[in-house]
Amino acid sequence: MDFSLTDEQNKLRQEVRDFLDQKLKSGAFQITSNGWIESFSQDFSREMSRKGWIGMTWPKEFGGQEGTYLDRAILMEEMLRYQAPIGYHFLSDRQVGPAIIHFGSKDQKETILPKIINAEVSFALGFSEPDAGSDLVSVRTSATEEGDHYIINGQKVWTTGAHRADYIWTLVRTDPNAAKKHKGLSEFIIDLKSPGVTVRPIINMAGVHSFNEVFFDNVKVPKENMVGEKNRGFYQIMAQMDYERAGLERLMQNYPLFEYLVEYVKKEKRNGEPMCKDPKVRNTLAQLEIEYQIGRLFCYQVAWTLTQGRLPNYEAALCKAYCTQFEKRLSDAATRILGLYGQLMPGSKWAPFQGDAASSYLWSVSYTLQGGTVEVLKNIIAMRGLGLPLG
Amino acid sequence: MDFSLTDEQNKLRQEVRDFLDQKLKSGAFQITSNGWIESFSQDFSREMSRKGWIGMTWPKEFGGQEGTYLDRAILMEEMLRYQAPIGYHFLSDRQVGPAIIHFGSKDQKETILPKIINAEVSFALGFSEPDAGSDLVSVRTSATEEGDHYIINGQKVWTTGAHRADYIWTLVRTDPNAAKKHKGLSEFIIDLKSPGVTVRPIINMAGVHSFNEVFFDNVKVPKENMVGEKNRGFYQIMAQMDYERAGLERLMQNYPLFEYLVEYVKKEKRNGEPMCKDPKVRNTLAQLEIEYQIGRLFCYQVAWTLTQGRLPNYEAALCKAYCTQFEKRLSDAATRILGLYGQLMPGSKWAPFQGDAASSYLWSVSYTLQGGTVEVLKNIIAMRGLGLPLG
Amino acid sequence: MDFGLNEEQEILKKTAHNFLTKECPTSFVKETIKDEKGYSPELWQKMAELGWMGLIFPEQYGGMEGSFLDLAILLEEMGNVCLPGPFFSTVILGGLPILKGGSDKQKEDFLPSIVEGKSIITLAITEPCAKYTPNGIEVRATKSDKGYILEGTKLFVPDAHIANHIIVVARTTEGTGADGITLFIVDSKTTGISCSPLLTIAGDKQFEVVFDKVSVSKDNILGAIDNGWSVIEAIWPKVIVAKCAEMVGGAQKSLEMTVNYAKERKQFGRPIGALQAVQHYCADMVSDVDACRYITYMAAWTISKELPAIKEASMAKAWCSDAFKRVTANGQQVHGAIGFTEEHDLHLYYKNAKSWELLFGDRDVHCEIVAEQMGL
Amino acid sequence: MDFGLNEEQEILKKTAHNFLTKECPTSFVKETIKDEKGYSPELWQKMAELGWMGLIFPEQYGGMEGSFLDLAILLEEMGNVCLPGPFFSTVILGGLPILKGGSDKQKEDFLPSIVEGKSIITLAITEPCAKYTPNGIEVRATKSDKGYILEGTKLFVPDAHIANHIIVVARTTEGTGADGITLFIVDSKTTGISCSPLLTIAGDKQFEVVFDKVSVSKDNILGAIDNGWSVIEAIWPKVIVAKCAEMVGGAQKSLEMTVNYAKERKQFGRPIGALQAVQHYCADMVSDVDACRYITYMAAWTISKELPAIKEASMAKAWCSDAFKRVTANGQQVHGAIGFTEEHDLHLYYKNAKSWELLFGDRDVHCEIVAEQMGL
Repeated sequence: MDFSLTDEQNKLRQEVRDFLDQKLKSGAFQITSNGWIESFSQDFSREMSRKGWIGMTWPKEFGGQEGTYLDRAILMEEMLRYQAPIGYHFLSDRQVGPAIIHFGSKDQKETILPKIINAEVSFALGFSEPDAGSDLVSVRTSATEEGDHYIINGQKVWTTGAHRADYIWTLVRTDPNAAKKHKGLSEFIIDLKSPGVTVRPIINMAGVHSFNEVFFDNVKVPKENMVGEKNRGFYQIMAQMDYERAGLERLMQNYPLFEYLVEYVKKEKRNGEPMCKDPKVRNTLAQLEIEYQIGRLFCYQVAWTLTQGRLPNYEAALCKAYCTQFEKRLSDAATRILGLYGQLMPGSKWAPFQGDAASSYLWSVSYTLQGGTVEVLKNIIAMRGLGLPLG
Repeated sequence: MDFSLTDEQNKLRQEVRDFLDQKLKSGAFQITSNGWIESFSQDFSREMSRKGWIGMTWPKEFGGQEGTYLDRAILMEEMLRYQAPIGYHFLSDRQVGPAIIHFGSKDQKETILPKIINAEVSFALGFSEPDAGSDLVSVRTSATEEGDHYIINGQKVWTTGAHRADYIWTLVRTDPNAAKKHKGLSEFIIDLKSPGVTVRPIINMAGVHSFNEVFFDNVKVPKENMVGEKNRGFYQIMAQMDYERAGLERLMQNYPLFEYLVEYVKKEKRNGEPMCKDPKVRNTLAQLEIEYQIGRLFCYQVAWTLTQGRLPNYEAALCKAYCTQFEKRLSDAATRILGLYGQLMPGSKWAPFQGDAASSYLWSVSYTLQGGTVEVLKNIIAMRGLGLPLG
Repeated sequence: MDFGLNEEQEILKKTAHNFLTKECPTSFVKETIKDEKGYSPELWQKMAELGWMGLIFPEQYGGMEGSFLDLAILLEEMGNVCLPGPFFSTVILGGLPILKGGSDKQKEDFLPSIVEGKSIITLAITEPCAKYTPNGIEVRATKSDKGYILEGTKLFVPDAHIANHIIVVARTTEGTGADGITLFIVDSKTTGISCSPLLTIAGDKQFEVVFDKVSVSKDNILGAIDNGWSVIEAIWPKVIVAKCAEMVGGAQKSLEMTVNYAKERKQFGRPIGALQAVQHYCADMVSDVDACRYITYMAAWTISKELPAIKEASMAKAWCSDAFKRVTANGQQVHGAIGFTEEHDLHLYYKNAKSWELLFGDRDVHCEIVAEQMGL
Repeated sequence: MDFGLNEEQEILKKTAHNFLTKECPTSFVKETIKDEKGYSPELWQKMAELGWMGLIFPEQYGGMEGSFLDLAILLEEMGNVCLPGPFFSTVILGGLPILKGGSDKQKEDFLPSIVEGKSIITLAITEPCAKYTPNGIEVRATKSDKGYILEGTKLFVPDAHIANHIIVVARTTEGTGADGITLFIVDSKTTGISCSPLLTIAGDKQFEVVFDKVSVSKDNILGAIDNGWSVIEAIWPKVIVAKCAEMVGGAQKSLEMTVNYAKERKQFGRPIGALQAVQHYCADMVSDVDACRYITYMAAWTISKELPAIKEASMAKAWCSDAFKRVTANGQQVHGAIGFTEEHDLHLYYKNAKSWELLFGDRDVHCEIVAEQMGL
């Protein structure tokens, strides 16, 4: 057992921090909860690319660094601590690239992976549909073979960043007659500029245009844009999910709020005494600190497992379920500790730390829903991790 | 709306209190959590009978007082506050009598009801079986017609007080071939002294012999002991459950612990200051007080509904689910406030209030299980109260 | 004991429900909270015509002399539709102190005008230290030739931008206790008053109000000099329970929306309401909502009977603060992504729940009061 | 980073698991906690032969010089089977202070004897005020001709009835702080010492120990006069984390029992483990157990590396206190009535969880320490 990092890993962390400190000073971004995915900057992503921080764990043959998942965890931990604007490449780096490495054709690997690594292309993920949320098997968007193309028809929803990305990575139905519904799905890469694609914004309750509906009306997609095997898309996605669920981004979406809050209660006085002397405040923040440290251990445990060359089984689901619930408690506790100030939104006069608490309380609704609800994750833990029977 | 009691109701409460104060002074019982059902005193029940406090809500024609359910709630509230020894008649009064009034034959009404009211007979309830806990429909104990008798074979379990009661009120299978399993069940009254009945004690984790296994080996039961309609037993029981679930006994099983605790922290000092000056203690006890008062309102709401001549629908299930969870929090909070003293059991030197906290923490395991688990109750609330579909 | 409403209350409830459902749909709510004014003068007038602003004021001022319980019923319906606007400020925060502490002249000056919907009033009590206790009052009223000079900053003052008058809680004598605090009814257009809007989570209108050498006359004093806190203290249980009544209505509606959604929304081939996890969320929600209702109405009834209600009010606010929030959070979890969108209505309740939890003190604040009332 | 055990640790874990599963079945546990002695001298001797009592003591005293991490692994297995007896008292509460603060002679007197299983030692720290802080120490040691006179009452002293020696934390100089506290190693048969048993929820053996003019010599002092608390302070993270390690083992076993039961027990025609509510309970349990394990081993590793571990230890104890309790309560709820019986084994864990929550401070106590460590 060893809970320390190697000198090299510490060096990497310092390097990332130095980079971010410098960018922060130059005004490239601000530290705001939920900012990491909302801020979309190809320039910033290009700079990260030059550092070798995109595709960090990928094989060298695809332009990667062959770094470990622990290295990537360290990188991500710092990115999230600073809430650096990594929205442009984040999904491609975390999910699209690894999926192509696992399932893509030689051609896809050669054409797409370098573009991702060089921050020349941005991806959105199109899995959910109006009637297929937790129940992905019910996906209805169809792909029909026609010559050297597929014709895509249907609708995706909750597509983060589709209004800014170049491509959308989708799960669609290629065999409407499959006896088992999950055996008729395939994965496609679709150019969002294709004729017949319409992107309609959805404004979330925090007032932000973060996700979209994406409509496909007879969209022609070349056959070579199918990823992996026809009708095996569901299985491919299940494997990809473990990567999606593993990351520190599930723990640190609103991490700045925690640091702001701890600093705030140390300085801010109420009737002459620093707020941190209030036993309730102390108890709450200590509990959050413990929960945060545990979440961090969960995340690093998953990264360590991946680094060992093993796939996290139930642990990725457990990590995400635990961490997203922590983030919710954090945002609620922050608003309560701030009292009346806890209701002040970004941009408001008198708002402590730019209204991060109130804003995060709104965003937090999505934490336990996105990428598998807490309930679905718990079922996965029970069935896959503990061997309990199908419910 | 009116949250006060009438003068008559207040008079009743005072009368009950005076009676209990006098009995307490005479050493008839001690105030101990969970004592009310564990203490089994025919003498005490006879005295209550003379006061008209058994069968209080029953029609006068059966020897009852035709009091309201609110009157009974007041009576029970005081009995539970004092944890008076009402184990002898409690189940008969709450459940067996009303079931006979609703479903019993003329003969049953004439012979059994007076005996209950006069505290001449004590009943146990035999519903659960090893394979039929939450799933009562699976009851397997069988009753086979044979001349003017039924022959009972099988086993009941978790039968509170069967080692002390005269009769057991059972749910048994009269039609093993019924297409729908719940349409083959009937209710019987069985004399526990019948040949073929064996009662085996079960010691609970608090070290108390509180419940039993009851075995039936070719037990002959006269046909007239069947209650209500043949094969309608399951429906009859569902109706009875609403009464079972409604009572203050679900809120106040460990009520003395709460009063002891509040008094204790006011008096007891730690390093010179009364424990009640600790912000954490204040917060915890205030929260418990609020939760208790809400539980009390839930109970009185159910009693009021019954007094109005309406059956509580989901409210009885809700009340029990809420109240039993409160009792668990209470016992946990009590042990924590007491710190190291919280681990001391009844009979121990240095145990605050006779070890009520530790003992109650053990008993509390059963609170959310008996008479319908919290999970089953929540399903009832969802389906019966909110009309959600069968899960 | 009687957990039911009487006939008039049933009518009041039904009338209010029907009127508000029609006049205050969520589309209206969403528009209005984005609007700078934050209320509709037309709707305001209609409400006055229904007698709502006068519901609890004496007949001599044009009111209906209803009970506080009646007002709670009305507020529950307002919370049920997230009614935006200055009703709470004007009637509860403005009207009640005047009724309690005002001179005959002040009552005649203000109450009929409130009742008729002509006057909007608010209360400026909290300051940058964000407390509702006497030691939180630092705005000063210094004696001058003509009366008093107000100086200082009030924060989180609701509806200050549309209020004709602001009741200002100020310190006339040095100290930190309740003694030495005086209330002033101040014309909001008095020289030296400036308002800056705050952006709040629920979109309700709150303001920083700065008093820069604001000159007021002795006639503006509400109640006795140095003894203004007693007025606040007297109305405070009403303020708290009025907010709880709104929370009950909001929680009820959140529950209904969620149950309906659980019945309609299908996943895995059947309504999600058939999933045990969803059933348990919904069961927890109804338990929370019923508890909110009973504990709030017990407090409202206690106030109506003019019995001491400090403990009852704090029990209600402590509970509702947590429970309404929990109900909306559970509701969101059942709704999934759709509830996270601005198009959907649930977020209105989710936001109100957080806002109202923080207003007038959250669970911890009120648990401390309950502890005190328990003799701890 | 490495979350795995090394080869020797795997062997230690497996050996301990196999040995304890065989030698300490729940039937043995139930008998033993009902027995007055509360342990089996035969098993005690076998454990000594396995080298467990000497696991972390230096070789010169017959120990194996293992790391604290090794000890944590062993303790986890002990918690896994609810091992009754004085291992924790003797090795952790007795041995560690002697190793830390003892003179060479004291180490030679006591450590080999501990390692060989010949000596049972305990620590008398808490008193009727039930605190683990210096201001909780009121038992006095007054200077006399021959040494010191101990006077006062210690409470909750584990295994005092079988201990050969008791380390007594006493005040040699007036005050309430850490200064002025001295440790004494006292022969338990010294005149004036009387023990009365307490009945505890978990059936472990704790005692009131009254010191009535107990005469001890200067040689009995452990560490420096007036500076005994520094020894307690130095070993305290180890004490706390050692208890957490036991909790990890208990939580793990509770989870396993519950999952197995959920797979076997049928209701409504299928295993209850197919019910979503049961699945979610089990998922919460495994989350709690994994969290207990990681946070505890992080603390144990920190101690092994001789790094400051106050915060790590308190984080572990704060979390495990709640989580082990939650795991056993959820386990009980899944088991239903069967788990409430004495015949079943689950209550052993349910009781240990409550007992160990309260021992050495519960969540609130340790959150306060974490807060301090955070600079709050």
